[in-house]
Amino acid sequence: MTHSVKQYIAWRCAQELKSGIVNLGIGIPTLVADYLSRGSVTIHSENGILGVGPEPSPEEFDIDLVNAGKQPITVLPHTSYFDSSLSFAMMRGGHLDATVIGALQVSEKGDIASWAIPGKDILGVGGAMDLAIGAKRVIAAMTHLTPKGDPKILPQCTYPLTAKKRVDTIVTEHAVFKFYQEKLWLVELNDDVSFEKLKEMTPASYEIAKDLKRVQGRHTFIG
Amino acid sequence: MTHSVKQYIAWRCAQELKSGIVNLGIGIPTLVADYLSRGSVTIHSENGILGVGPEPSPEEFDIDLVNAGKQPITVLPHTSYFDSSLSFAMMRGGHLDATVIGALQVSEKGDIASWAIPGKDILGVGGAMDLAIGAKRVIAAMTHLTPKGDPKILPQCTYPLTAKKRVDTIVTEHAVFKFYQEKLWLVELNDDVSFEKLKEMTPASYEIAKDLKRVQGRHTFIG
Amino acid sequence: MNTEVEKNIATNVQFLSAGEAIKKIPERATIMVGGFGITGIPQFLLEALIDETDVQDLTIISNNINKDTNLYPLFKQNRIKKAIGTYFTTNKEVVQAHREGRIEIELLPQGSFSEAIRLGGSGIPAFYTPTSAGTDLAINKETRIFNGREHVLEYSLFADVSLIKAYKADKAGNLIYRKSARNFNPIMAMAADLTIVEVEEIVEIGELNPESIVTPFAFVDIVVQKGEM
Amino acid sequence: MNTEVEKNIATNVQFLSAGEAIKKIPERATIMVGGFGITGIPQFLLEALIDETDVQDLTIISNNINKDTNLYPLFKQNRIKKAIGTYFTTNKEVVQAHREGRIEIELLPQGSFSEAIRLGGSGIPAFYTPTSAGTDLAINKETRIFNGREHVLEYSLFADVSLIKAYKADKAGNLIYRKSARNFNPIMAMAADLTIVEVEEIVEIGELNPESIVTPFAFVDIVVQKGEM
Repeated sequence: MTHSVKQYIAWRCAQELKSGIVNLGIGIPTLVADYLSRGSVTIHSENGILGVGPEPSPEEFDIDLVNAGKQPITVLPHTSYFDSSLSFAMMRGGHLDATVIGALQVSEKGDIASWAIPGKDILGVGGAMDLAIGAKRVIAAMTHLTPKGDPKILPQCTYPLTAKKRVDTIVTEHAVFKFYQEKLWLVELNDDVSFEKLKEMTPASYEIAKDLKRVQGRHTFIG
Repeated sequence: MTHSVKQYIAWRCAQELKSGIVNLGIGIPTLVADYLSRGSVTIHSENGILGVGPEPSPEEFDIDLVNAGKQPITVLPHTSYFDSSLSFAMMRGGHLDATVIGALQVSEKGDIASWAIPGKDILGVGGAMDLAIGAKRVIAAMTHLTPKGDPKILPQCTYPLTAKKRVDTIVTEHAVFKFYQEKLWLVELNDDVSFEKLKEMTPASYEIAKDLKRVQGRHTFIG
Repeated sequence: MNTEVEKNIATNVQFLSAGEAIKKIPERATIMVGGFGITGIPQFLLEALIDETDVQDLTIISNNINKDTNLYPLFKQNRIKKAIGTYFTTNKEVVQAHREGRIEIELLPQGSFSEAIRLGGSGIPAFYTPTSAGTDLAINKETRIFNGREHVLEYSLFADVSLIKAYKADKAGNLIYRKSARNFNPIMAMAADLTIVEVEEIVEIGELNPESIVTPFAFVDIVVQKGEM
Repeated sequence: MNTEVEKNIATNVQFLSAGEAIKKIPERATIMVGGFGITGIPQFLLEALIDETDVQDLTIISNNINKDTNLYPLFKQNRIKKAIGTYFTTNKEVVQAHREGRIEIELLPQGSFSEAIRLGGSGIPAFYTPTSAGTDLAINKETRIFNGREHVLEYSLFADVSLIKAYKADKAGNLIYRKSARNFNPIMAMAADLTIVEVEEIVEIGELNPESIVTPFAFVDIVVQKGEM
């Protein structure tokens, strides 16, 4: 996966986020911050921060100030700190407008698999399940295919689930899908792939939105 | 009930409290504060204060500063404020050393009835049940008999219960009882009543402690 | 640092007059009202609710209905269909109304009440508590033994609207409270679809200490400056 | 006002050296350890635990076992029998030890983990959460439908000892934290029979703002000044 694919997906996710509070997962979602208007969108970090600022310069670095990915951060003038239980209350209680999570698979029912691989040790989950359960909108950010070329948008997930029926939007480097009335809809397709090619890469059942957008994709994106 | 009976009971309860955190219920327990060493005993109020100080002078009165009885108070230099859920977490989670509650009845099993009277509307409970459930020590403060002369320390409560098997100590104007190994023990008897008289006023089964104290009672108490 | 961002901070919290805010309350709403006795009551919002709206058949979730608060005229106007709280005996008229079937009352121990609110705002629908086990307040409630002790299943509380009182809000919507006026306000802020806050003072972003903010703006929808009807 | 009282304030919180404090930890204890990654970890108390005691067969309740913290040597010395947390995959040796049956691991979603701790400290033994319903982490757990949605019954957590990190304590034992080093520390302070706190600084009573105290001293047993072994 090239750098610009990741960055394109992150940028495209950011277009979904114009205001409100968002939590960004680990992986591609972390990059979303670079494309957000961080004044009008506030970033929540599940270790207990509302109002995450940009990366610190080396002299600003503070060991007591990290995000959920354990990376050093800065804060903003409207930032607040709280304990982990309040942080997850905020999340699970539906007080976050959106989350962007990296996904391994998404099913046509909106199920998401993002935290474990069959046959591997199941020893880490972090906040992924609470995010997927609690945020008002769950945006799954992922490459359209695995590095081996296997599809990820499937009739049903074959990997262990993170949450059932919770995905609202899927963003890949080729397309954007949304869930609406219990169905998956293709709402945007980059001009680098044809409808046939997309169908081939996407075994899930989906409908094509009436107002489908065809857009210039990442080959024109300056990341 | 004369003023000095109430005050004697309150004073005697205070003798049980040498350090730690205590919550004082409404009625006689409120008076306990007057006899506590308020430096070494900290008073918790369930509306969200740890460290209640004495009554304010009129010029100190602050509408935002009341105790659980909705009376104006002052605070001390080690006081903290918190919301009601944390306040009851503190209580129910066993973080208070003691509570003094007014009781209508206490049974020989340690059940307490303090909040409702049979046949009357059951429309108010406040924090009484959480206090009785949560405090490490529950001290029941009450007159030995009702105004009509009925006993209050009974084989079993006839009034609606506040909590089962939670009373640790009973303090009346005549005697002090403690629960120990699932039995009720008379540990202190004022010299104004005989053993026979006490038995008559106390239908509950109780044992007499080996180290029973006979004390000069309230007739020598300067309240 | 971050000066570009700092200039442009904007949250979805709205700053409205009491009249504008209160008109968002629907008919037959379930409303949480902060405060304990007369302390920390959103008196100004309640006044607007009484004077500026006709909403009826309200369910009020509040510790009690004190005669010296604006919950009392709301009650007197028969606009409260049901009250959920912990202590209604001090107001004899409420007791009388209950006896005559004019108001429904659901009584909870104060600790169960406050935890039901906090967990309602936290996405947890039910929990087991030892409080009230074996008492009349547990009649018709499910019980279960944990650690050898009987516990009662309590359902969490969540409202259409919370009316709360805070001391200061910053222009992002973060809140701090004052002394024991904090009481139920921060947890009720969490537990409603629409949280409307009455504040003494609105300050600039950056004026509140980030370590001391009690209610982060994520829990707040509308801030009303007290006095702005 | 109150000057007589003010001079004589004394709580049951003890102020000890790390060595004295840590010797109170019994064999086979269940220990909560605050911190997230390397932030807010009670490094100094853990160092004392490693150097000054021989306690074995510990159950550690902590978010993860980070290689750059003193939980790691404790793990390397095979003194951790079981770990309860949310994220152990980043430490390959822990994964390997688990595979070889040298360490038992109980994995919880981070929100269930943090609420289980807070409620454990609040006298609530169990609660229902929507998180993990229908996933592998709910296998063998009781489920129940609330509001048309499946929920999982989670049991609260309570430990023999909590080792936490705060920024400042006053001489009564009240605590404040610093920035995101707060994380699990305040809730773990609530959830143990014995709570030992490591602080950067001990200040006089009255120096902390009563509105900003995060952990009231009711939750604290022992305060250790960092550096005092």
